[in-house]
Amino acid sequence: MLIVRPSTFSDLASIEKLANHNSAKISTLPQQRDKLSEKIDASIRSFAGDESMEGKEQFLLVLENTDTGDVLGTAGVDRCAGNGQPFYNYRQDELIHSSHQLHVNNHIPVLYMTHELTGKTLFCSLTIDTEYRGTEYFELLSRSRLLLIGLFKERFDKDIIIEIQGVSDDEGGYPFWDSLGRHFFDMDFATADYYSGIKSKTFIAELMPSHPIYVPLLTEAAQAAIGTPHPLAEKNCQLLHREGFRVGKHIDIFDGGPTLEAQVGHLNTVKSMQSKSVKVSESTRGGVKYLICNGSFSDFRCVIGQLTDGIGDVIRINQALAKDLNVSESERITFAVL
Amino acid sequence: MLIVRPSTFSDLASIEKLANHNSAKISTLPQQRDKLSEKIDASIRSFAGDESMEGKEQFLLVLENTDTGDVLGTAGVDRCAGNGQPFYNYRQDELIHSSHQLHVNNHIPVLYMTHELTGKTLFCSLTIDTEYRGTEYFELLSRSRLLLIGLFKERFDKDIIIEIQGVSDDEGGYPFWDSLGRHFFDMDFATADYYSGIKSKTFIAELMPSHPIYVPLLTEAAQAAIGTPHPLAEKNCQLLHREGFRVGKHIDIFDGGPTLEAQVGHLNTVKSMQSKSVKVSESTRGGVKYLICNGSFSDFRCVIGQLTDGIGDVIRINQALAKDLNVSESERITFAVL
Amino acid sequence: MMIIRPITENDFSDLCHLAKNTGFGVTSLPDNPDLLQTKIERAEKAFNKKVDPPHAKYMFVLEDTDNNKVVGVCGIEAQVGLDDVWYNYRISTTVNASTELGVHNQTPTLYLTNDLTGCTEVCSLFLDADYRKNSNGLLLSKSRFLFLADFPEMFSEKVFAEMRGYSDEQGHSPFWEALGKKFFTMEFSRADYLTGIGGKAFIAELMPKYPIYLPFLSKEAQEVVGLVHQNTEPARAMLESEGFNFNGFIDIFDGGPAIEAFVNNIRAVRESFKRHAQVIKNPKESVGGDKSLYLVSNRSFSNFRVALVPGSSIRQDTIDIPVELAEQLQICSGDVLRAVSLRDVKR
Amino acid sequence: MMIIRPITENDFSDLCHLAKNTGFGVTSLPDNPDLLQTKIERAEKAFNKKVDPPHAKYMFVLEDTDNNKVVGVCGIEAQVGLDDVWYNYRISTTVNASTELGVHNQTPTLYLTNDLTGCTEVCSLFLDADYRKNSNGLLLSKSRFLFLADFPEMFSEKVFAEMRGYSDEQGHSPFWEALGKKFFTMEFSRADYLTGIGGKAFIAELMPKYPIYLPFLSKEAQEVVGLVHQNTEPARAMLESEGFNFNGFIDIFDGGPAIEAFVNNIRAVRESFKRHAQVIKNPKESVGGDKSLYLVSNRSFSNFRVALVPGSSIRQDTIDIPVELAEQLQICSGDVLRAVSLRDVKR
Repeated sequence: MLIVRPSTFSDLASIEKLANHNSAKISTLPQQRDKLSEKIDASIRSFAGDESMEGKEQFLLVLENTDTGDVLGTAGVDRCAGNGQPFYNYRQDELIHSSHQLHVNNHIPVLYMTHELTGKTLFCSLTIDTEYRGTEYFELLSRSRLLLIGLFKERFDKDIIIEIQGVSDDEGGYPFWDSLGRHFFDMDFATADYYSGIKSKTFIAELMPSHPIYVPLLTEAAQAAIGTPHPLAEKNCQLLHREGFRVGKHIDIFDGGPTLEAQVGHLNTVKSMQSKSVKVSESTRGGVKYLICNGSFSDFRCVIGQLTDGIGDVIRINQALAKDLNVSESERITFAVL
Repeated sequence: MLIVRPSTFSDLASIEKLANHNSAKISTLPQQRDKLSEKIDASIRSFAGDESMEGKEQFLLVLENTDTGDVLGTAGVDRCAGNGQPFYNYRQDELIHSSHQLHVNNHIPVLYMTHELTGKTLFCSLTIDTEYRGTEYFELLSRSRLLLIGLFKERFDKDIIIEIQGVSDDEGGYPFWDSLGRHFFDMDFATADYYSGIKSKTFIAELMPSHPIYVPLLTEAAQAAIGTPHPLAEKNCQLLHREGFRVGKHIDIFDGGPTLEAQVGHLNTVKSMQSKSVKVSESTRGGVKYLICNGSFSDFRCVIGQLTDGIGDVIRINQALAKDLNVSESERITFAVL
Repeated sequence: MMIIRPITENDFSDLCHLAKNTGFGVTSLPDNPDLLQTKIERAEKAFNKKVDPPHAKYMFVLEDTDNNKVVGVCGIEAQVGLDDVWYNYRISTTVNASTELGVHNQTPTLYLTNDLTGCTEVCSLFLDADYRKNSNGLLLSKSRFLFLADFPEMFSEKVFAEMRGYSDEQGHSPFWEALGKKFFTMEFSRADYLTGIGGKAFIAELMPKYPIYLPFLSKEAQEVVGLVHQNTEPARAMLESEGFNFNGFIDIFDGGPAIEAFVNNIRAVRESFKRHAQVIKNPKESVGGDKSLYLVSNRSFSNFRVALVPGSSIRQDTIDIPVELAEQLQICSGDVLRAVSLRDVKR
Repeated sequence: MMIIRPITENDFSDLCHLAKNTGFGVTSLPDNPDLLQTKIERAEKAFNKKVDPPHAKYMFVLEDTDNNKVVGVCGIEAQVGLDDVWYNYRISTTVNASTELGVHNQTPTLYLTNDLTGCTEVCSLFLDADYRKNSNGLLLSKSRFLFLADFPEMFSEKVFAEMRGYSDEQGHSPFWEALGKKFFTMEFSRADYLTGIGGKAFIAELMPKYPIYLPFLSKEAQEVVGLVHQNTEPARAMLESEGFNFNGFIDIFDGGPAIEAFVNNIRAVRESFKRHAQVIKNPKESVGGDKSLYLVSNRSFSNFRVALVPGSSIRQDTIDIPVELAEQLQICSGDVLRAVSLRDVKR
């Protein structure tokens, strides 16, 4: 059985393995053990409501195979993008250069460094074992965050953002970085990314030049990378678009990848999810597949299960599901169609 | 009887008188006869669907006393802010200046010159005879634009903006201008405003400096003027807020006055207005006061009248009202509660 | 005899003839009679103090008095950018540093500025090809420094010269290709032409206003920033020998340098001295040749004259001036002249 | 006898004594023994070529050899901003012009730049009050120009000096009040102190990065831009007489000017000459007094020495050096010295 639950320290080794797998390079999950350990610690304190995290909670969910105890994926939610520091992006904008005498109105795309997304709720650190990429468990992992946020709206910002990884070239170079950031750091993307991981992204952003960047002066490849998702991120993009996320004006300062934005209340999972009282029963069979979670915050659980939804406030689930969700008779579960 | 209708050349003298009345100084209505004449001409061509105005129509409605033929007020709608040129504002934004060593995160408000509101539909040129300021006819005049836009949505942008006049001091100086624009033009507000009228606001804006303005460096009075409406504009602001307009991030580059924004579909008048088929009848008396307009674009008419609304698709109006609205039996009228 | 004097309306046809021969890339002397006529009129007004001094545009000619022919021309603009808007890019340095990351990067950054506004420009130098010998070029160019030395109150304390930037044999400017062209679709030659007829300011409306980080330009463009066209190398060397320095200002189109000096640092100004004229009948033969030549000016504003004399003419208290030259300089014995060695003797 | 030489560790206690007497506002010589010790060590490494030349920070002392006492100090930093980030505001000009409106406005605009990065700084000048006479101040300050003339390859082609900006009798800086203070709540004296101990770069994190239009500052602040503190007036006049000019760079805190020169334009560099030493037993009495004094250097890098000699010592082919002075300069007859008149004789 695969379930989503808050991460614990015993997941550290498994998560580290995931984080250092090749395809995880496009995730914002850090790769250093001490950084991962810090992240788990922050998540534990956040789920526990520890004061030290107040207002800048960082939640990390894991996808666990309960039969083996293996962690197969992670999905994070930062209450507050930037985690108390400014959260930087480039905002795509344009300037009009007019010459009335020449009857010319040139629209020049420019990138402004901005921190206006600071404080919005950020989805991050999504990674999953390669074997499970194409399965429904990827959707379970990614969308479990929507149930968490939908259930506990008051704990999150009303705006959700996600930074989608940008494109790299065949040699693993990042054309956007190579044409922009690299000039100011004299280091390749991987090195900058490494420092971003061990220091902070804010730290790097503050070293970037403060004047707007004229897009026409970037290389063709860099211009093409602006707002373009990495092929490995396309599946997740698709899922997020289906949920109601939309591409905004902001892009990542490193790789030029797009930022998706949505209001919590406009998300399909949030709009369609229902909560009902549990009746544990052995006689459930078949039904429609749902994402189902319990009603607990600190002991949040989310799984895929089949339900036959009726009209009343009570829903039948079987013993196994009740156990996975850690719910008893007449406690409430929340569910949305898979 | 007071009606709102498209302006014609025969209104020119009356409008000029209005435009040069003291309290009209806070309107965006030009004061020069030739500019007014141009504006009326543009409006006539716009209402007539003349190709020369396509995509940048400029409509000018007048409030007429049909008994005397006097024009008592004007209200304009530009299809496309900027009328084909860039439409400039300052956008209020902020920068974070951080020193990690000093543990300081200073939020510094700044103003960026922007033309991002270009192309939205702009309400402008609202002015009314002083005697009628406090009456329901002010509301008739201002809101008649909402009926026009609500009826002919496809002819306008889905976003509506209004620039509200900013504050002046007791000597008629404009503290925002005096602390900002004046440094670069060496002329007082009135002179700049005059040039803005005879040339264009875009023309002036393009002469303004291109770098962001740090708000803390402006005078106290100028800082206080940012986003503050002129007292004479407060009544209109109140009405617009009630309609669902909201203060946005943009302010006027001259006087620092706020810009109100709304989507057409979110405006109360637009949401609540109904269209019904007319039954002309002498037996109508009393009822609730409504803003009522006919269904014609090129011969738009809007008045205040009393109606008794029923369930069906037919509504009774008396002969006088039918005449004022220029509608006959079984034509449609549109109405919204006053 | 070669003499420098203010231009007059009588020089119009000679000037038109000169302008025909300037060739591509010399925008300061356009082959356009109407414009040239205007330039002469403006210069005459300037010498007659009929314009406000900061707005004055002086123009001098080099005349071969043996055949009354104008063979060269040069100008001084008292203060640029007062009637239009004067643009340059200024190369600035942006430093990104983090000891923690071991990063300390200097990024050259171009700022669009009007900073030379109000400075004096030496400009419009052109010499007939047949006369490019016998120090005529130096006489023509450096005579202006004596004018600056004589009338500093009429000029800014800073003076500069714009140098034509690098372009390849086809006339392509890599700087233009990498920057200007991306912001408005126009060939360099057209931009250059519009500049020549005074349209620089309005072209600049289309140029980017925010700073440009130089590494965003092509390698070729980066390499030619501040480089002069090879035909302009000698002019640059001459001005540098007089104390002009490149201080970061370049042309917004071709990236050519504007080199500058404070007037009081220009060698020919600094080392110039005043001495009484002694008009003589039979001058000795000059010794020492070109190396020991001196510029002498008559220190007149409206009738400014400069000529070359041999070093042997320079006496302890006087300067020997042959009768014929005195006539050309419009001076008598006892008049105070200004003189300076044509070349920096120390170099 | 007064002599300039490199600082050594033996000068530590004299230096500490000097630093105690500098008073408020002289941040370059902080009254902090640890920092002074570091400065001496760094200087010794520089003179012994144990640091990469661009990173060298030289420090010279003026010694009264009669009592073996160090009475003055001055420094040269080979290239600033290589180890930290060097900030200045640069005064630029923004022109708004419209012939149609009759508007042609020049707005001074401050750009935060790192433009002096890589330039040579002359700095840290301090002279004991008892010795502010007999041209000691000029000897101390100008000796550095001979070092620059002798070893130009160790320095940038541009050199500058930062001048303390205007503050009133209470130590308030109007420039700071109008600008810096609005961006972080800190008194000027604290900002000044943090600067002195090397914190300038990180304070600058809080300063505005976009250009500042000068008219947005108070009238008082606008008026003191580029002004020096009255105690610094003589230093400014001295440097200007050597060819330094204010070229728009000011301090980001107090608005004081950085004045600059190209090394080859500095009078004491330009006019300096090399000549053989002639060590003599019985020097004639000096005639002409202070006015005719000359600086002479021994042209040694690690053992650099400079002293003053009377103009009468300067011969056609040699320079007369009395035996005692030769010993202090560590030279013998026939060694090539560099000399230059202490003052610009033309001025």
